[in-house]
Amino acid sequence: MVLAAERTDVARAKRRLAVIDCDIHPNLENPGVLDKYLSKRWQEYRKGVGGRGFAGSYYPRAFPNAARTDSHPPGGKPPGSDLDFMRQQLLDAYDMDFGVLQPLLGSGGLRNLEWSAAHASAVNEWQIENWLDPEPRLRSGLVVPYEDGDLTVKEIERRGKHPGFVQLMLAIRTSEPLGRRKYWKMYEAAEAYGLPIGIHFGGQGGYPITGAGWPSYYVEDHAGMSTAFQAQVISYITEGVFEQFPGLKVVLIEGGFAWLPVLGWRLDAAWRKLKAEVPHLKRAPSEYLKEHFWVTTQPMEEPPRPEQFLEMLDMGPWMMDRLMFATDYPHWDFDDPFEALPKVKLPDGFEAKVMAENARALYKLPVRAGRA
Amino acid sequence: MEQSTAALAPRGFDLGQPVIDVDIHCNVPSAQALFPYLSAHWREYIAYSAFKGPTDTAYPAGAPTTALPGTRPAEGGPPASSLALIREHVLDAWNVEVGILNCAYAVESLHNPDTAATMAAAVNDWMIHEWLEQEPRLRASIVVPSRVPEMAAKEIDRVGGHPGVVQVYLPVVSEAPYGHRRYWPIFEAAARHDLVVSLQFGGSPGNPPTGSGWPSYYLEEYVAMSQVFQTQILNLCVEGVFDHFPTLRIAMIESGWTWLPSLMWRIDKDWKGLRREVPWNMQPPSDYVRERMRFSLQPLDASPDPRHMLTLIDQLGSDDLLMFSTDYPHWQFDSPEEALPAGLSPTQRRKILSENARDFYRLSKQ
Amino acid sequence: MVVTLPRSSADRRQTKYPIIDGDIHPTLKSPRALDKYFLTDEWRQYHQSIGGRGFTGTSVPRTYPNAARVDAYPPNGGPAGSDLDFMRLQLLDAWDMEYGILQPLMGAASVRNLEYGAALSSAINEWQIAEWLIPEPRLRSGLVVPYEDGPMSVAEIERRGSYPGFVQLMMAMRTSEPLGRPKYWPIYEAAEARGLPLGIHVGGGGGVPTSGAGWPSYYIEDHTGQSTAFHTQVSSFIFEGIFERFPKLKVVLIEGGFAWVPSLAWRMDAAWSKLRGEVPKLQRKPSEYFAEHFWLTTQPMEEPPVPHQFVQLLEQAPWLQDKLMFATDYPHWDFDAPDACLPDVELPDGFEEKLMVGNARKLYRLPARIERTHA
Amino acid sequence: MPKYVVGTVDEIAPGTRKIVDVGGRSIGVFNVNGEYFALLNRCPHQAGPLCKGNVYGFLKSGAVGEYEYGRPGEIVRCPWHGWEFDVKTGQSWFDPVQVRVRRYNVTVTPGSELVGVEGDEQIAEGAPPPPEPGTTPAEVAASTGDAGETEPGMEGMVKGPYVAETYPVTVEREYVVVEIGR
Amino acid sequence: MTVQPVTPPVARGHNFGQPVIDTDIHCTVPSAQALFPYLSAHWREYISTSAFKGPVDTPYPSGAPTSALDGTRPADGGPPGSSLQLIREQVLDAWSVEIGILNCSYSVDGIAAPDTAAAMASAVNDWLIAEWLDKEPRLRATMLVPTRVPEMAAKEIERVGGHPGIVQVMLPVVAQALYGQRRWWPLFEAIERHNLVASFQFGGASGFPMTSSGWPSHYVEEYVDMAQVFQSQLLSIVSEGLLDKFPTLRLAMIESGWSWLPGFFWRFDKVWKGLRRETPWVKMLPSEYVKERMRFSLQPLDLPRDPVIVQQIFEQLDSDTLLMFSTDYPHWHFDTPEEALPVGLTEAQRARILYDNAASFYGFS
Repeated sequence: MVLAAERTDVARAKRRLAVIDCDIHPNLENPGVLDKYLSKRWQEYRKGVGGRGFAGSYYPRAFPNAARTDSHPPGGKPPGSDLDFMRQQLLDAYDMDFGVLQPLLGSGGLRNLEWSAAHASAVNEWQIENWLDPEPRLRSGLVVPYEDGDLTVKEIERRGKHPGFVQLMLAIRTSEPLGRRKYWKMYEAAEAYGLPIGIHFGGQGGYPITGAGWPSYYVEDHAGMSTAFQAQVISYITEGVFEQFPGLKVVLIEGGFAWLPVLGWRLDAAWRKLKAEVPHLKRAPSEYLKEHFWVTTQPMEEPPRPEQFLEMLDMGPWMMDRLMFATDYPHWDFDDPFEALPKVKLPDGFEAKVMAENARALYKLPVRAGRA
Repeated sequence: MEQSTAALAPRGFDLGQPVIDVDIHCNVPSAQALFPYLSAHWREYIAYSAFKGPTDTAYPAGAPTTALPGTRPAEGGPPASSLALIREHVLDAWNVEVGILNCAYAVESLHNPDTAATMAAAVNDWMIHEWLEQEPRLRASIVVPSRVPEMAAKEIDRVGGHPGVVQVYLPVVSEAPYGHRRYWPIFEAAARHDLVVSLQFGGSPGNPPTGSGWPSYYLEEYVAMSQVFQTQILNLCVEGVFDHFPTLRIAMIESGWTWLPSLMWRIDKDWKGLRREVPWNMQPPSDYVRERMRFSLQPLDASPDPRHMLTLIDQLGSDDLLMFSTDYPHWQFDSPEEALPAGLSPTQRRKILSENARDFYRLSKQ
Repeated sequence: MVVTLPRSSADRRQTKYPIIDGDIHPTLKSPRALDKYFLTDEWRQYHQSIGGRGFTGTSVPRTYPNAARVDAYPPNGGPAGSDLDFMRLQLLDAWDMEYGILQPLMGAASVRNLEYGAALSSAINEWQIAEWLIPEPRLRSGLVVPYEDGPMSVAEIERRGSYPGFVQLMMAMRTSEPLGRPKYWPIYEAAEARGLPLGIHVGGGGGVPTSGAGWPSYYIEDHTGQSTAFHTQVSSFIFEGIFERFPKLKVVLIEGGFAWVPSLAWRMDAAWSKLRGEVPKLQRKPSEYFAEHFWLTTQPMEEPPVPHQFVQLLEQAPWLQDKLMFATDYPHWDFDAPDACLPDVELPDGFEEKLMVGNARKLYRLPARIERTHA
Repeated sequence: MPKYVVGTVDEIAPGTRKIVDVGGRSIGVFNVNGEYFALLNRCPHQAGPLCKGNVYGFLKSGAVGEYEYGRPGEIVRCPWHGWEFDVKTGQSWFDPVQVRVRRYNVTVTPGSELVGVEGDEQIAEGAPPPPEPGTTPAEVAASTGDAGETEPGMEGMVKGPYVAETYPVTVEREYVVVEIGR
Repeated sequence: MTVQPVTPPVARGHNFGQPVIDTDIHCTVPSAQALFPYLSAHWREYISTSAFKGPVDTPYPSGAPTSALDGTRPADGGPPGSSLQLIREQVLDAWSVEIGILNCSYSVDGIAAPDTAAAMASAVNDWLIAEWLDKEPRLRATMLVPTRVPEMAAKEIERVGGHPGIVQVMLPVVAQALYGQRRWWPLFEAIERHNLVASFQFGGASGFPMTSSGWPSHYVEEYVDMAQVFQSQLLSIVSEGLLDKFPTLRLAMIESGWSWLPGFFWRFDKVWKGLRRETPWVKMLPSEYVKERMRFSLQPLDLPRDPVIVQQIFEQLDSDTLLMFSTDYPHWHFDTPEEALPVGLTEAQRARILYDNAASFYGFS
């Protein structure tokens, strides 16, 4: 606690740049909390059979709830479950303009799709009542049962207009590549509502989590996640999603970004030879990549030599306008807004854009009173 | 789809020195070609049953990437099934000192373990008799029944001692990541014969080629293959394979490599925080990559800006990692000049063209 | 290699009843034989270049090429099942059949490029009409649909579903998701609206291992396991509440056997009696939906070691008598002969006729005995 | 014991077979490395045309992964259902005692012994009618009581102008003769 | 309409007038802490500080009516099946059990990290020995093994397989590969060497779907589908020649159901006649292998209470030795104890099922 306080003063003295945190994880005090937002039938269901996910895909996190060990609120509640403590440790400590929530409660990975939909609705109601209404600095992703198009559209129609929701919330590991048609109803609705598709680290779709089966360790699950992101980007582009839905925007959350420029090259190289297979693509794949994808920064890329970070930006200059800062609070791989960026002279305007302005523009967030 | 490659033809290029080509594909023309190397039972099985060899391929016959025009032998048969053409198009045309044959015969797609082992053995004997013994410049990767590692190890022991055999062929898409202890018998056998183990583009174990199921298009599958290589590298680094087999060397063939720096940044960062889970990893994973792994040059997946390629080679943190490859008969570059990144230093050039491969495969100076 | 005298006595055989064969497999004369039936050049070119990318690593070699009887190859060449005249000689005429229902097995729905799958389905259906249904009035068939995509399947049903030669939809049993899952509902809605039963044939492949414990090694496991794989689909149809949502939907299980029917019904009822709180959509016992909505073809015929156990089976699920439909699976190696496949035992009155012809006539609304086209 | 000439020796080359209709039966005559064998062209399972199946080697296995392959061409596998039968004995692989296909003795006879005597009528009537369709394996097995024994070659054979079905016989050639047991 | 979930009846026993052998009693690890005495310092620390508190997957959702009879939850609040006291009262005494076999479905197969899986399996086995077997002479136990790495599983069998109370090895029927396949040989070699029974049991967390068409939506489907997984395993075991490779190996199918066996026999035997060339080491009818070397726990019956049908099934099984009595405590399969047995059994069948079959199969004297 004390530490955070000190840090804040130092910080304030240190800079005036606005901060928007694009990846904050709120948590339930206990599973029962959701009952309030569930019908009788689903309350029974939760206590009864409950969620059946995809057995055997569990990689235990290195820490309970994958949380920073200093993030447990007083009183024994789980990390991220206490708004006041979150204000103190995060929002106030870094004097944030806004924070975007990402509740990781697995709604989308439930095999019973109706239960998945009921669960998602409950989580959204819980977000509104416990986070969005009490704390004006918070925004969030609308949780949807993304494995079913119709149910997803229903949820978007039900709550998609609530001002607190600035994007949809999906997980990166799905049952089919996200460009496949089964997800198109969702994109149609998202485009119509002007909601970006936020896709966060994690999830389960019932397949081994890699193209080569099941790895053994959490470190593989965690570091390997960036490959899951790459596969989804490839799918989005080659399946022609952006020709179908030109207004669609995708936010990749917690997947890293150093791989983006080179993936663009590989896509282009292959497309030059195989374009006849995908006549629906009107432009080079990297064009779609630059236009339709936003990326959060955490876990920050940490090359052995800081200037290599600049080399990476040189390979993908367009990332200047696409990177959005995130802390991943309260998770163990948290990025500190004041310490995370590499200690090197960054391009002019880069910091301001990454720390807040890219997100402000994408999510249409107001400029906070009292800021230039 | 043909017209897009019409302008192309297999052309070589004198790079001013003999080169070592670590990725030349050779293809089995038909199951009958293997009959001399199969027992009566298996010949009968192939003659009467629906089985005529693996049906899966990582290289669809009709896809432009699969074959440059002009690589199909006059006598028929698939591209890269004729030694004469490979001499003409590759060995002579590129002034190749040593060329390594990779035969993508998908035995891992065969669920019957004996069929897989038998076909693998036949392909290996075929390569030895009809390629290695006919052409001194050639070396070969042996095919093994990777679904049953013990049987794969047996096959390595059977032919691994042949002087022309320099490496073991494992398809990169596998049932489980190769670092799993289940696969250790393969690495043990490879180490025993001082063979390089290679992970190569493709693989049909039955599970999907991505972490989120089956993509719709070959283009997707093709591009996504580099994620599978990343998975395998990550897995091999953390499962302790390199610590357990101190002399083991692993080559990534047709993997691409421009993504490697970003992968190394990511693994090293995670290793710092999570290494307690894999305590046998005493050094940053990227050290294993630099010390024990090498990458074939093609495909370059190059940036339109040549500077970036030099930057990336610099970011690899070593000049030893890349090995020249034509990837014949696949279509990777439009003109031979593009086979090599521009602006390499003379040392880098020499290392990539021959020295890295020579050291890695323990090839003596010819 | 085989020297045959003209018209050997083995070629024509007598049967007690007219016969409707519920499972006949026509095949292409050559891989290129389908090209001209593609509706657009774009897809014809795709078909000729990259073609179908299925789920690699999932195939199991059959014990014979095309799983065919080695005596079923047309004398004038071409694969088994590719020549209508020879099919007449060896099957339709040999047993003097009333009707035969075609099941083209070309994996149109097991390709990953769904649009190509749809184009392929249309081509196969056009090929069926032009080369089989029009030339031979005794033949009927299943409308091939790209069932892994609802809207595209509906489009194909709307395009060709009312052609009189198509008496059901043709789907395969191994799918990407259990068939009761919502992604398939649009198909059921359209099928119910047009009164087309769903014909679900063994085979297919949805990219998941063919057992709950991964991939088997041998064809014998794959082949035998096919019948157990039907159990999953039946319980999915029932527990997902499909028949509450589509009360007139009919499902035909083709080539899956039927000895498993009673025990599955018992198991579903037992489980449901305790877990029904999870599936409130169900208004009745699972076994009642089973009895009402499912038909099954007989081939491969059940062969209990003691013939009268076959009768016990019919006692354990009496409704089977109205739901079993005879099939040969011609020209496949596990062909059932109409006059020799039933167990040598006293069968319930009228059962054999229902089995051979009656049940199929009713389900597919086929008029009794049409005039033979040629002697 | 009626005998039927079914062809000339060179007409059924080693590794081939000929399917003939004699005495109201369809019979397959196989040449295995110069030796001739005849089986009823009717599988005891579902009466499939057994003799139209592929011929294979005899396949055993001592242990998992071992394939002991021998006697190439001596196993015929029914084209329907793949049951295996020994061409020489008619015995099935999976149940040699209970499940067998009827076999017939075959002899090779010089034309000289076949020419010039009366009596083909009695041959025709010597043949029992083919089994009813739907006969069970057990019944067929029972009806092949004599399957094992070999009748001494020419015994009981009546010399005559020997014309079986389609075969005009000449002195110069050798003929394959099938003996239909009662 | 909403259907009210069914509530299970109270656990009650029944005296059959003779001692019985119960081949399926579930005992449950109350918490990871309960295993601390059997874990090394490293693993205790890992569990205390990481998110790992034991496997998260279970074949028996705690809230599902099938998972627990009424009154089986111990007073101390632990999960049903976690108290020796209750198991004595509600099973051993209530059913006059002479020998009862404990099955602990602790999903170590759902743990991807091989060393974690092995450590947890060992801990559970030591816990079973110290806190159950050593305290109650009527009990025997099924040991756990880290199945994802067969060599490590074999090691664990070496370690505790010799204990007199350990009679069989737990193999979840849903697995990463079919158990007939050669990768498992080291495991079965060890099982055979220690003269243990290999038991396939309901459930499993392999990471692969439990059906051939992917993941079903409901637990009730998963529950019904489980019977097909058993059938797939039987196909594999016989076809791969596992029983020829290990001539004294015995297999128990626990909670598999068995009324599907006759139809399964018919199909498998029929196909073998035509396809046996592909697996030439299979030397007799598949059903004969099953009858010789495999046994099935009685519950769930999945059978109508109709004596005619019951006798038909027995006739079709062509064997009185296949079935072994089980209560499947604390799971709910029958409403009244009388329904624990099929109706209309002959005296001989009854005695065999209640006692003799298990006694001779497990070699209880």
